[in-house]
Amino acid sequence: MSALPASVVEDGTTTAVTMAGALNAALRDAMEADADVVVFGEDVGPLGGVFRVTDGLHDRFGEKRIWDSPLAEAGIVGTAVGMAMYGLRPVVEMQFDAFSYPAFEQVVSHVAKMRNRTRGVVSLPLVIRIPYAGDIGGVEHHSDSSEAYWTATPGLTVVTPSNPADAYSMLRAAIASDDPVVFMEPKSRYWSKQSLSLPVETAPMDRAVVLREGTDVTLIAYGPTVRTALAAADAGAAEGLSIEVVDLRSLSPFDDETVGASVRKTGRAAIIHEAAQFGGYGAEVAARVTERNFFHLAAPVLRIAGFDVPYPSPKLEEYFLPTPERVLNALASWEW
Amino acid sequence: MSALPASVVEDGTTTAVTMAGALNAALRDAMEADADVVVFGEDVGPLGGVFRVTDGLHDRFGEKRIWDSPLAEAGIVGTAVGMAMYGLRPVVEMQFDAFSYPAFEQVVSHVAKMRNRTRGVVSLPLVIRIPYAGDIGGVEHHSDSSEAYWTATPGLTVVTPSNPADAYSMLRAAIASDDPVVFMEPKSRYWSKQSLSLPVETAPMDRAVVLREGTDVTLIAYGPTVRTALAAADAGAAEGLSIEVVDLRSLSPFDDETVGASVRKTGRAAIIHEAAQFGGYGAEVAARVTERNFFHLAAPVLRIAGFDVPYPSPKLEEYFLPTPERVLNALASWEW
Amino acid sequence: MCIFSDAPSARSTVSHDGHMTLNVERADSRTLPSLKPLRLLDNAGHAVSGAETGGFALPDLETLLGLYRRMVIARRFDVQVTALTRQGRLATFPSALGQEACEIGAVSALRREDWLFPTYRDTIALLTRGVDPAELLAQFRGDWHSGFDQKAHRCASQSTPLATQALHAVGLAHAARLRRDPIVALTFLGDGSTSEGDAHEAFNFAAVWQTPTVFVVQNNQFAISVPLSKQTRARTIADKAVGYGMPGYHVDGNDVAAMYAVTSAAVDRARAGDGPTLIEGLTYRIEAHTNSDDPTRYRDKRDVEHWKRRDPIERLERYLVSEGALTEDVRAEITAAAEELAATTRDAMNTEVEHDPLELFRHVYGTPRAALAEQRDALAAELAGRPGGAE
Amino acid sequence: MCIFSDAPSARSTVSHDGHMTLNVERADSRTLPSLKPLRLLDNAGHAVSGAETGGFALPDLETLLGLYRRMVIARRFDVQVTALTRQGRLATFPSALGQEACEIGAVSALRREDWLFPTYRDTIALLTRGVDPAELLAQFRGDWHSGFDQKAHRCASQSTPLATQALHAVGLAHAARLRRDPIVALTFLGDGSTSEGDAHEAFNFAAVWQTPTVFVVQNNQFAISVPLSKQTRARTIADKAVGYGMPGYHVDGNDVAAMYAVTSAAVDRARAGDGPTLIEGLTYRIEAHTNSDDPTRYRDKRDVEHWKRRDPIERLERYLVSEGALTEDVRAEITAAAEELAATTRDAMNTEVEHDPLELFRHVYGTPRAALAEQRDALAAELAGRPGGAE
Ligand SMILES: Cc1ncc(C[n+]2csc(CCOP(=O)(O)OP(=O)(O)O)c2C)c(N)n1
Ligand SMILES: Cc1ncc(C[n+]2csc(CCOP(=O)(O)OP(=O)(O)O)c2C)c(N)n1
Ligand SMILES: [Mg+2]
Ligand SMILES: [Mg+2]
Repeated sequence: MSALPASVVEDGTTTAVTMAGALNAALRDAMEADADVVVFGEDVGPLGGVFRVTDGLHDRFGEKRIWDSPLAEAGIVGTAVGMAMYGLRPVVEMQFDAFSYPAFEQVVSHVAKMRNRTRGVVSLPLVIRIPYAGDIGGVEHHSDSSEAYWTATPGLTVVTPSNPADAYSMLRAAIASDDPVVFMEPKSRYWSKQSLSLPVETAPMDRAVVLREGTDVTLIAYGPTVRTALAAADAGAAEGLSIEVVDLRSLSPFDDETVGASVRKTGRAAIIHEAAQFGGYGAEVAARVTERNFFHLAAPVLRIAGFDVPYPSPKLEEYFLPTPERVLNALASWEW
Repeated sequence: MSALPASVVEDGTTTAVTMAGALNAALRDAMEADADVVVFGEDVGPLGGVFRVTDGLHDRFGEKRIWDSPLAEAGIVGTAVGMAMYGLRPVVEMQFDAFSYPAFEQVVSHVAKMRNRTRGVVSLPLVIRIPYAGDIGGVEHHSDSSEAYWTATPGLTVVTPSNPADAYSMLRAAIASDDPVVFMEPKSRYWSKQSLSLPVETAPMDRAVVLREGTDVTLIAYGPTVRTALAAADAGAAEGLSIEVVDLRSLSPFDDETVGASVRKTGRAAIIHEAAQFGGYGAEVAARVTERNFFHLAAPVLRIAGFDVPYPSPKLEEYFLPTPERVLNALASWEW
Repeated sequence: MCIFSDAPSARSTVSHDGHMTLNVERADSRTLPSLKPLRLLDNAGHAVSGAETGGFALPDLETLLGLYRRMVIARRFDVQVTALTRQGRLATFPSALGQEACEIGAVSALRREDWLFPTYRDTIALLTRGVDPAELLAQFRGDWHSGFDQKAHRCASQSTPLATQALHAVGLAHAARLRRDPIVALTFLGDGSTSEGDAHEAFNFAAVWQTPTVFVVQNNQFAISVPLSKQTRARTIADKAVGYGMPGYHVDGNDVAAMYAVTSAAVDRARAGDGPTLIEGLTYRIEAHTNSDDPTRYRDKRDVEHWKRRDPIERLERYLVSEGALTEDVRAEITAAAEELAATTRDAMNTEVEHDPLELFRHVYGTPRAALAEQRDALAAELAGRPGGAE
Repeated sequence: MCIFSDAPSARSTVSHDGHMTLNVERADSRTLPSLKPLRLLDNAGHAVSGAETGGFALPDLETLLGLYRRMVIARRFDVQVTALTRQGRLATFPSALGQEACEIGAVSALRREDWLFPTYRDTIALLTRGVDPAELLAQFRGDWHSGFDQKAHRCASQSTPLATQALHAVGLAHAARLRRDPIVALTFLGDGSTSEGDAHEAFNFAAVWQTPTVFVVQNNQFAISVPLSKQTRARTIADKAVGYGMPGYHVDGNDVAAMYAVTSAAVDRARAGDGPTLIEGLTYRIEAHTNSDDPTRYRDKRDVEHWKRRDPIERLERYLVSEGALTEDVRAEITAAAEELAATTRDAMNTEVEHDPLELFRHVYGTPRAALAEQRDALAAELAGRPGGAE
């Protein structure tokens, strides 16, 4: 796969768009384009969301298109299911990903299964936006990475952008999809900027992209850790290590083609994520990359992940989060 | 690790104990031994549970030790947390594992995190019994395998017996543990029998055991698929393939030592489970076995698992479930 | 196949005098439901008058005859399916024997364009909505998770995870309201299910959003083995409505006239934009929870006998006979229709349908997935007797 | 450190005449809470008489003075912490400014052996229970998830996942009851949190099991930006009690006398084995939701001004002054105590504590895990500047 267009490289100019801004624009444009798109959740109305992703939309579209629901996540997802059954395209927000857990049954037992249950008669064009991961100094329950729960659930599509251009393009694609999409937004990247002219269309929502080419190792990342991977690639380059960075973008489905091509080229792979390593999404990545490319691998696929402990309090998160140094240390642990 | 004692081999004699019976005996003996052990949930009282695991206990111990709660799983787990904080040792039942999902937030945000949150001051000696997996002709939502959700959650201990002796011994150990334990009971094995004299103490709860020795391949299984693995080993033996069968017993923690020793001996490994393959527990097994034993492996670790679809309706489950034949086919796909 | 051509009109038969109309003021005045369940016919089949009726009027004879016909046919069906299940033709079946008045009274208040969100228990309500028996029973025979076309029938599938469907009903009703479609969504819940968080959230969302939703709680006094007293300490389940600021009705669930009248009023109210209503039908589960349950473990046979003597069909029959509306001709026609349906059902359940194992992969996603296609191909290869397939 | 030595007696000050006693009969008679909040002191600081008091008696002057002292100190603390948070010393802080009557009135009704299950908002309630400020604020400074010894203080940690703690309170109360320990568990909830399924399940389990639990809903009229009208259509939150068959009280949450009296009665009732009570304290969140919130986006400043004029401390102060109980000496002592606490808090928050990164691994499990030890060793090695470590 080709790298993203130049516009996607961060440059910090004043015409820059933040990820929150790009998501906001995507919602606005989707609502403008299709009267069936409705947005609801906790504080998404007049406040514009605690991360300001829905800023200004209530003013623009009014209470019938975007509104504050009662404070109950199962209620939010459950009523969204009913709305989607009727043909609306609801986009709901879980305020933080630990607060999606009350909706777990609705997501797993209905959102994921409705289309299959009804033999394709009832599909649910529903987007569940989940701000996820840490590195924002959040207190307990504000920094979980819940992706492994969703990716282990057949029937869900799970995607996550790592930059504003993808945020815009992928959210539009998620809303346009007739399948339910869990749209995971890396909280720590909400304020990251990129010079961009909207609307923008990047690679298809279900494809990974090679963000940086390299020859020695394939470093697989997604969402918040893409930045870490790029930094590691920079630092690696300085040490003479040529790191190819793949941004997965789609966690389910997994883009075996793009990742496989890269791994077969480099012969080594590592995956970085914030969630705990044990049972984390990286296990699937390591397992399937190995299954499909075993005889091309010169070393086991490495997982550089959070420790197998609950996400720590703000003063300790720096020790928990994978850093570029930790990535390079891990790569150095291979026999080369 | 050594194989289980001979008594653990199924023999179908009349003095046999079923897994449901062994679990029942374990609860009875634990309640007898410790007045702090209380049991509650849906239909666990006079009915004795829909699988009869609590049969007779209400008569024996009365309403203050074992009772029917209102029908609400978050309520069951949430109140159990409070009871455990006070020093009781609650054992709660989720009627089927899809019905544990309403309790997801209580399990993930509290049960798993309480000890860590309170710096060890409040530990939760709590057992959540979850009948799981399929192969019982159950209609929708009655055959899920939810283990990947729990094993991806740091702070939980997750175990699953595959035979009556372990069922007894491990449930006693789970109740005795000061850590919260998700105790997963393979529904299809509830009626499997073993000649046994109770009480029985098998290997420690957190250890895997080699159930059958072999030299060509390590076949890793747990809960309901242990039977499949043993059948595959029988069939394999007939074809001249020597399969070593490891019963994991503990899913979290994972017994790296026992599994690693076996894999280093055979040089090949495969893992069987009923849950969908993508993001399933097998991914963790494959990833860590490979990480730790890469240069001993002659082939990639195989995953023989459910397809990446919702668990099917009764008439189709035979096509979904891993069979001994499917296991052998998969092993045959390796280059030998 | 819609087995009922003489569907009673969905228009309300309620007397709309000031006090009794279902309206916002009433909700806001926080009226407590009556402790004694509302009824229009007593157990002897006599029309009731006065306070006990809650101001609701007895539906006309034609409507009652239609309800009677539906109940008789539904019961015959229910008994037939239970028998087939005992013979092993179905994987499981939750009977609604004894609950016909709740099921049919409530669902008959809907128009064809309205939506129904049933539970596993409400097979006869779906039958009454016109779902074909074979398609209807596919779920319990184990052919597929749900066997009928939900959109065609405006019926959701029979929900297993308790109370979850109530939220879908609220969401769908809200969507319809946003589109200004004058339709209503009715959902059934069991007494036990009211303990679930989702029931609470559904009641609350509906009340806050004022969605056109009608909640019918069939209080059959048991959740599998657990009696109502272990489920709530409220005096009636309808009492819960107060906490949501919506009207609540405590109704004799074995009086189909009352169930029909109260539900019709609630449906009218919802359609008029005046928001949701909670209706409790007090009834009894005569059969076991499902065929795999053994109720002798937890309840007294004499209770069952007691409730059998309060049979909903017999009650209406007594009234119709006394009014001269149930002639032998009519009776014969109904019996014939019921027997015909039972025969059709027997035939359908005794006929194996073909199962395509590859359908496992067909409906999971609308957007095709390469990895799933690989698995499908692997299964196809396995079925064709070839080893491997993918990879 | 317990900063209050003059804890008011936890014994009830309620007048137990037939009508007003909290008892099961009352619950069973399904009495609706009064629409007008109960109060004992009006905003001008005058004692109220008649129906408005709901039959509760004004606590004696000594008790009121104790409550006043606690409120003044708590507010000084709250203001101090908000200031420290603005200076970046804390990661976040949810202020309870304006809610002192709810917080302190309720929690002062507890005995030392009773348990408190607070939310993130209820820092001053914990302070009042005697938790050391530095330990208390560890959570919001980001040192650890919870910083105090829960068992020693019989206070659970400040719960973030809304309404989840209410179930813990019910479970703990039930455990105590099973052990025949006469203790009570009180839990706070926000108005918004009553929409969560867990709130419903907690109310219901408590009522069915008749646990010694007191639910205090602080209705500060907002859930972050969402006003109460979007949270419930019930006339009062206390109305919800009816649906659970438990007594519910709608109380002026800015009247500490009323909050104390009603909660004391509920605590007594719970301790006597007569089950749970739901108390709604009607109040207002004067500050932003937390320091990172901007309330000008969703509410009118004039509303805030309106509520500032209904300040809970000033109200009691007026009464105490008019009764001659608040002398200059007493005032000076209270101010001094408040300033001392503020100074201690400032010092504590300006002093960095050491963090041991390896503590990450220490408390996750009681049973040691080899794989976790490997990760700990790897981090230790990394910190020591050595690459690798494990494997
Ligand atoms: C969330 C959930 N928990 C548990 C179950 C298991 N279960 C199936 S039916 C039932 C009892 C339901 O009782 P009630 O709501 O009164 O309905 P009824 O069966 O009496 O019609 C239970 C516990 C379930 N289906 N879903
Ligand atoms: C389960 C859950 N969902 C969402 C949140 C995010 N959140 C934190 S506070 C809050 C508002 C709570 O309002 P209320 O219950 O009225 O309490 P208050 O903050 O007013 O004291 C929200 C939505 C959460 N903490 N937990
Ligand atoms: Mg019932
Ligand atoms: Mg509030």
